Amino acid sequence: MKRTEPLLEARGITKRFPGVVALDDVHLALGAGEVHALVGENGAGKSTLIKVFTGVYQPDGGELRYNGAPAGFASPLEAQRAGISTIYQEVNLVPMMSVARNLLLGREPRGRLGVIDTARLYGHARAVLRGFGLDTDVRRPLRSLGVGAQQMVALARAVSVDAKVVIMDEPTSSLEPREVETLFGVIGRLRESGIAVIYVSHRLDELYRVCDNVTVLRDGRVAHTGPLADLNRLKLISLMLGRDLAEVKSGGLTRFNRDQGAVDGTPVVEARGLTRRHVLSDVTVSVRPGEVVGLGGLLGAGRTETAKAIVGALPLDGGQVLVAGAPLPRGGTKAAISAGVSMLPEDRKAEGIIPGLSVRDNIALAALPSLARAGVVSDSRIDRVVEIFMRRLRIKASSPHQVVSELSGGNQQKVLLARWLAVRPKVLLLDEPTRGIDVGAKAEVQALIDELAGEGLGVLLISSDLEELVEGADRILVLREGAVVGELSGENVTEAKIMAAIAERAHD
Amino acid sequence: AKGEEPQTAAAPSSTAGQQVVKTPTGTAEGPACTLERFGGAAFDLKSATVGFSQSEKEANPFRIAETKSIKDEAAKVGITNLKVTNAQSQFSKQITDVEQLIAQGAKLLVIAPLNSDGWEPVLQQAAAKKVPIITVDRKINAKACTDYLTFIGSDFYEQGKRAADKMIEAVGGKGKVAILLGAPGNNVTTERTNGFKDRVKEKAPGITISFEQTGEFAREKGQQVTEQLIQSNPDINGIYAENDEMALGAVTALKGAGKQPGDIKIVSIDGTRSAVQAIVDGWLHSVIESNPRFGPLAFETAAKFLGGEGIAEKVIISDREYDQANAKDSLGEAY
Amino acid sequence: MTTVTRREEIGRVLQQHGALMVLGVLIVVGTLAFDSFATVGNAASVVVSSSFLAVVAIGMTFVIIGGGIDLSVGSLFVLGGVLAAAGSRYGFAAALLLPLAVCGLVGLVQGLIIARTGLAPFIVTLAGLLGVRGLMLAISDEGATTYLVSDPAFAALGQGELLGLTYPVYVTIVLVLAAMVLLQRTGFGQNVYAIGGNEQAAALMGVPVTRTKVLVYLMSGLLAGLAGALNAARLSSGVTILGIGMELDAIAAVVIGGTLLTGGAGGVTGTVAGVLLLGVIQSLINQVGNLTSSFQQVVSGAFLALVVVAQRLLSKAQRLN
Amino acid sequence: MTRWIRDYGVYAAVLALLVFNVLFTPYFLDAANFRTQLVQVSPIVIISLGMALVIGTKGIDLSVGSVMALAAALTALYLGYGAAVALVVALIGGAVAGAAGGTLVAYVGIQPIVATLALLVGVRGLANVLVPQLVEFRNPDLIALGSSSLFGVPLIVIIAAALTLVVAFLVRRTTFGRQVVAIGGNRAASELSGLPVKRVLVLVYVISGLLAALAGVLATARLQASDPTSLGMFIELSAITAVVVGGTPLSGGRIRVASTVMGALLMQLLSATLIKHNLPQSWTQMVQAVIILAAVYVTRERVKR
Ligand SMILES: Nc1ncnc2c1ncn2[C@@H]1O[C@H](COP(=O)(O)OP(=O)(O)OP(=O)(O)O)[C@@H](O)[C@H]1O
Ligand SMILES: Nc1ncnc2c1ncn2[C@@H]1O[C@H](COP(=O)(O)OP(=O)(O)OP(=O)(O)O)[C@@H](O)[C@H]1O
Ligand SMILES: [Mg+2]
Ligand SMILES: [Mg+2]
Repeated sequence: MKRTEPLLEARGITKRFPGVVALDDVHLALGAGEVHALVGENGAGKSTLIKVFTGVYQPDGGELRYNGAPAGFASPLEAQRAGISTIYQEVNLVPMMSVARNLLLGREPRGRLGVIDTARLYGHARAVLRGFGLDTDVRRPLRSLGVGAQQMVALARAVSVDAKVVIMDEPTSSLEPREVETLFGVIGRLRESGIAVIYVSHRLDELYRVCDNVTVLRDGRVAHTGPLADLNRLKLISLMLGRDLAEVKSGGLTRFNRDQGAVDGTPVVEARGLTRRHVLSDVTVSVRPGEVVGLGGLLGAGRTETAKAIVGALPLDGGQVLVAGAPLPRGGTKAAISAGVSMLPEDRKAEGIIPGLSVRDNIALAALPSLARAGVVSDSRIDRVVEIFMRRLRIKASSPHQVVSELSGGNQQKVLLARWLAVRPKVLLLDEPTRGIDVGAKAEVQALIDELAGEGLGVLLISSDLEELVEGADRILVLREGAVVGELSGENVTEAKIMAAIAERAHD
Repeated sequence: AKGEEPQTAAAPSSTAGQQVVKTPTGTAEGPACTLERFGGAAFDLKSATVGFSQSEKEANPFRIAETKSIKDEAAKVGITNLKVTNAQSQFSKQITDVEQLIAQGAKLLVIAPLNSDGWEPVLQQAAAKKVPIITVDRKINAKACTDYLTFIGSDFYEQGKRAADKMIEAVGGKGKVAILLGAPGNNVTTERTNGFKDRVKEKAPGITISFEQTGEFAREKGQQVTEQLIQSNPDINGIYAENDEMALGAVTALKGAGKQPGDIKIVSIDGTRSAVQAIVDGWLHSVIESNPRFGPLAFETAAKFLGGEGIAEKVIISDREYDQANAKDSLGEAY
Repeated sequence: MTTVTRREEIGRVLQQHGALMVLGVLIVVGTLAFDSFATVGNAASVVVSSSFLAVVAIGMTFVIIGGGIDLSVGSLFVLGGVLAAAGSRYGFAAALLLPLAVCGLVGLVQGLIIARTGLAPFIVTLAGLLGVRGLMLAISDEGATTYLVSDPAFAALGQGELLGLTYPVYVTIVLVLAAMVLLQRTGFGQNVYAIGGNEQAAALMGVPVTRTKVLVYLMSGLLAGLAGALNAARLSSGVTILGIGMELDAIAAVVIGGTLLTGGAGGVTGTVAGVLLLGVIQSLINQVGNLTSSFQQVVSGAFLALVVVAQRLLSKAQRLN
Repeated sequence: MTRWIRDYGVYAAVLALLVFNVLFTPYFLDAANFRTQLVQVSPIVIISLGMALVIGTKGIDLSVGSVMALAAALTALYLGYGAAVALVVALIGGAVAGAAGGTLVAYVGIQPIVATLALLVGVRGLANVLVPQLVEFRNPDLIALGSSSLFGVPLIVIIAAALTLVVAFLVRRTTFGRQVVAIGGNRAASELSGLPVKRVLVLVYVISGLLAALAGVLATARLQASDPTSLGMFIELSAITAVVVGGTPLSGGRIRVASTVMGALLMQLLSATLIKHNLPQSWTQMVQAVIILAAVYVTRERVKR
């Protein structure tokens, strides 16, 4: 399968941003028909390297070679025309345009007079998407699809052009297992037809299933490159973290370390009969102090909605939320927050960070009222809080005053966690807290959840990562189509039982 | 009318401010226009739909008096169906307004045009239906008696010239004078400027016009520009304001700068009550009137025309002037 | 799921065709209330006078769908008229091409500045609004000179009639149809929606963002210049006091027509309905005939607010249910 | 260096213009001249402060000029009860207009530019309905407000300066200020973070209305006449220009108060320079266009590549 001449090659690429060297002398060679894993911690430089390949950024040093000749792409368009297509970490499509127009933007089928032939446009789009297991009305605006389906559209778009290289930056982070299988099928077909794939993911299982070679980035430098089969998982993790094998081993794969089932007491938050037409039907959840309650289910099962409903960010047709026995007034998250119920949103970019503000201001945002006297903020108090959390969560930023949008995804996530911890909640609803963050940060976040629960915080954990759910939660509710279809606790908290709970009802 | 000599004496003040024709109907201004020549049919003014198109909001004394005069006179004459539109200073809107008046079946149009040019579509439609148009206060650049019936109003160029005469008198024929221009692009601005400049050049070469900036016919802008002016040109002797509002703004500016009445001579055009009062108070030197009370003359002209009489292509009214000598007595007639 | 879709669909229809419905209601009300409203002459005057704003608003629609805004159109409209009248001394071609060339150039430059430097369209075209009017004043001797259209063929372009409607109306209809095809059925149109919907994503999807933006502003400039030229032909002169505040009318028409100011959604048909709606409101106010001028403004403002609020509430209610 | 230009470019431009005037404009160094410039710029400064807050939330307020007119009208109507009453009523009028705009934006969800456009048209109409034509007055208190000085500094200038400090304090040191900026930066995130988003938005438009009304009263006091027809025409564009030239991005999420004042000063000095040098209107407008472009260009947010 290996060819002598690499198809796409980075030679000594360097890319600097103010205050950081994002890429430092990076070499990477990619042959036709090769699936190449690109791994590394948050902020290691993976996304930056990809953006250099695709002409979003221009390198400050080094050389790109493509098809055996030096190459440089001034824009994503040029890269795309040359046959390099990309699926970015965040879904990057146009939400208000229809599915079909998104899929085929730039290569719509033309009819007479060079005018777009809409009938063929829709027909073609339908056919392409069916190949990706997506059967949907292609005339609807893209935003009406779930995140997973959107990601599939992005994928279909990237793959269905005449690409020689397909780059995937965390394509599975919002896909459900069935969709992941479809994706792997697609990757297999790409490999067979001699297309090269760069595959970025934090999910190690996936890497071992589909990748031939691996390049490990650490702090912008190549820490290792070679066949993936030569590395076992522990070795790979230690390379990414830059830590000893033994150290990694003692830590286990997730950092959860709970004596499950040890909590009781009265629930600190209790949601009863949450109902919203077409979204939630009669969902009842309660969380006790020190308890981690997991919410399981497939994508679109209504987990995010449950969390949003609890904090008052989703209008309800029925149901009630009680905090320490008292009903929470509806209409806005403020009441929930001051009652001690906070939610870390799932969509970091759209609902989490305030991109133009500093790390400091982002952390202090929700806690402002408590950090102010008569509406006048106290800088020293803010500084103290910010410092504590930046240290505790090991947020990697050049200073508290760095603009948050310049941070890597994982660090942004930590900033958001810090924002919520700073309001001293009694219950924290975490929606996919470790999505898109690297092993190291993931372990840190998991350990933190443990620690917080240990201190008496109630946690509602939403995660598509079954392992994380099983190891982290004391009790798990399984949702399907907006309704609770099962509850597991104690011995029963296993991946197999969760799957069974989802599956049983699914085939009713 | 540019060649005409200015009125030397003020119009008689016994008319309670009503307009007085300077060029009487049917004289000196070419062949008179008769219903026969125009080609229309006579109709009863009282029962006909009559359209009046006002150009600017009735927010300054001139427009208020103008619209009121038309409406009052229409009522007096017994016109039951008067339709009034207001273009809110948008020329495109005025064209549409008049078109719609025609569409609504107006038999006679009285128009206070926002602009002299650009009436082609209206004139065509009016001609097709033989609707006579009387334009008041501003001219329309077209052919009288074919495109429209007649123009009743002042001669702005003439007003500029008369203002210049007053200014020459005020500063003694020499010195530095500033002009507060009206809104740019406006015919009135152009003509009042040209009349003033031409006259100064002709009569008083000792006067230099050292400053001309637009005050957009508004009081606040007049004040602001004057404030800048007296800072950078402290030796200025006179200010010619192309309307009363700017002149009064200039007065406020002068007061604010600690000047005394008469330190800087101000001449303006319009003849609003406040301006005439300012003459009495000594702040303005003189004001050339631009009389807005077109109602009586407009409907009188229309009645004559429908009655078969000949109408001149221009009915230039005789504007008075106010100065120290007559201001106090004329206050009641100013609008 | 199907119910969700139908509701969404209803919301979308209300958002996009609300103007048309209100227009229908107003026409019915006007017809019932005033004898002289639903006459051929009145309808023709509304249509003819709306056609110039419509041409300008087509360009504005593209700009706004593309996520921008163009405040310079009013100034370009008056400049186009002055240039056309001035150019008519050198014949028909000059009368038409001179305004198109100059206004197109202004649009192009604005587009280049916006696309290349990332400066906010609002402020760039605000500078355009000032600068272009200055240019117009410079050409017309501070507004003292009004050029008259001296080429009869060019004047005929603005005044000639077919079936009771002047040629500019037909030009507008052709432009509207062309714009619809351009938006829905060409790659350029798709690119406009894409950059307005999510500029970053569009860039990553290979949309030529810079070129599309430049083209959009170029188009807006050209259309404003063309509208000005046609209007000059109609008026037989390059009137210098036109176009003040026209950008706001155009924006209002586009918004009333259901195009989102945030970009990415909307269309030309709505805009045409919006333009006609503004025209009909004016006509109704004229029919009443005795509203004081200040009161007319209150009515216009209230009506504008009413239309957008109604549109917003209807589409929101549909979405939330 | 580029960052320095971005942050202080507008100061440098003001300085450059001052130097030019000192060299080439006669009598420019007179104290009275500085007083004139400061007095003239004060209403725009006051309005720009409100506009900066609105723009910080990613909004825009086109209604400020009409609110000035409304304030002028109310002042004229209530002056009979004394200047203080008139001032209060005018401010209430401004606040109500602001609240109307804020409600349309925050609760109904109308885009700010459209909501305030409707107000731009309607509120001026209302002002004209209330007071159809210019009204002169002789109330000594109100005239004093417009023309008296404290230690040689005109009262109007002192008020503008004080308000600048207040707004700067509001933006930098208060929860409200932080919330304004956060909402402009990411409204959804602010909502989820428990910020009273709608209330803050309404408040911002109310403040803008209040400041515009105050500016209207001051301008009226200075003019010694209430002129709802032409007062404040197109001032929204000057205010927006001042804010943007001062480096506050129209995309929201950032507010620069001191630079906004500098932006207003820059535009004032520019127009004064052009007037004093007696340039024709055509030149004035073209030069202004170029300077605005140049100023926003140097103070722009740079896109990284
Ligand atoms: N536009 C930018 N401006 C400044 N710094 C940046 C920018 N983009 C990335 N960086 C910095 O460059 C480094 C590499 O970031 P990059 O996004 O490539 O990481 P990553 O490996 O993709 O991380 P993740 O797994 O979290 O997505 C980080 O330190 C980040 O803060
Ligand atoms: N294409 C769609 N059309 C209409 N409604 C949808 C669509 N996709 C999802 N929904 C609605 O949104 C609800 C929740 O979707 P969402 O994907 O956020 O759920 P989730 O369980 O939070 O999943 P996850 O947290 O893994 O993203 C679904 O129950 C469904 O009713
Ligand atoms: Mg990344
Ligand atoms: Mg979810």
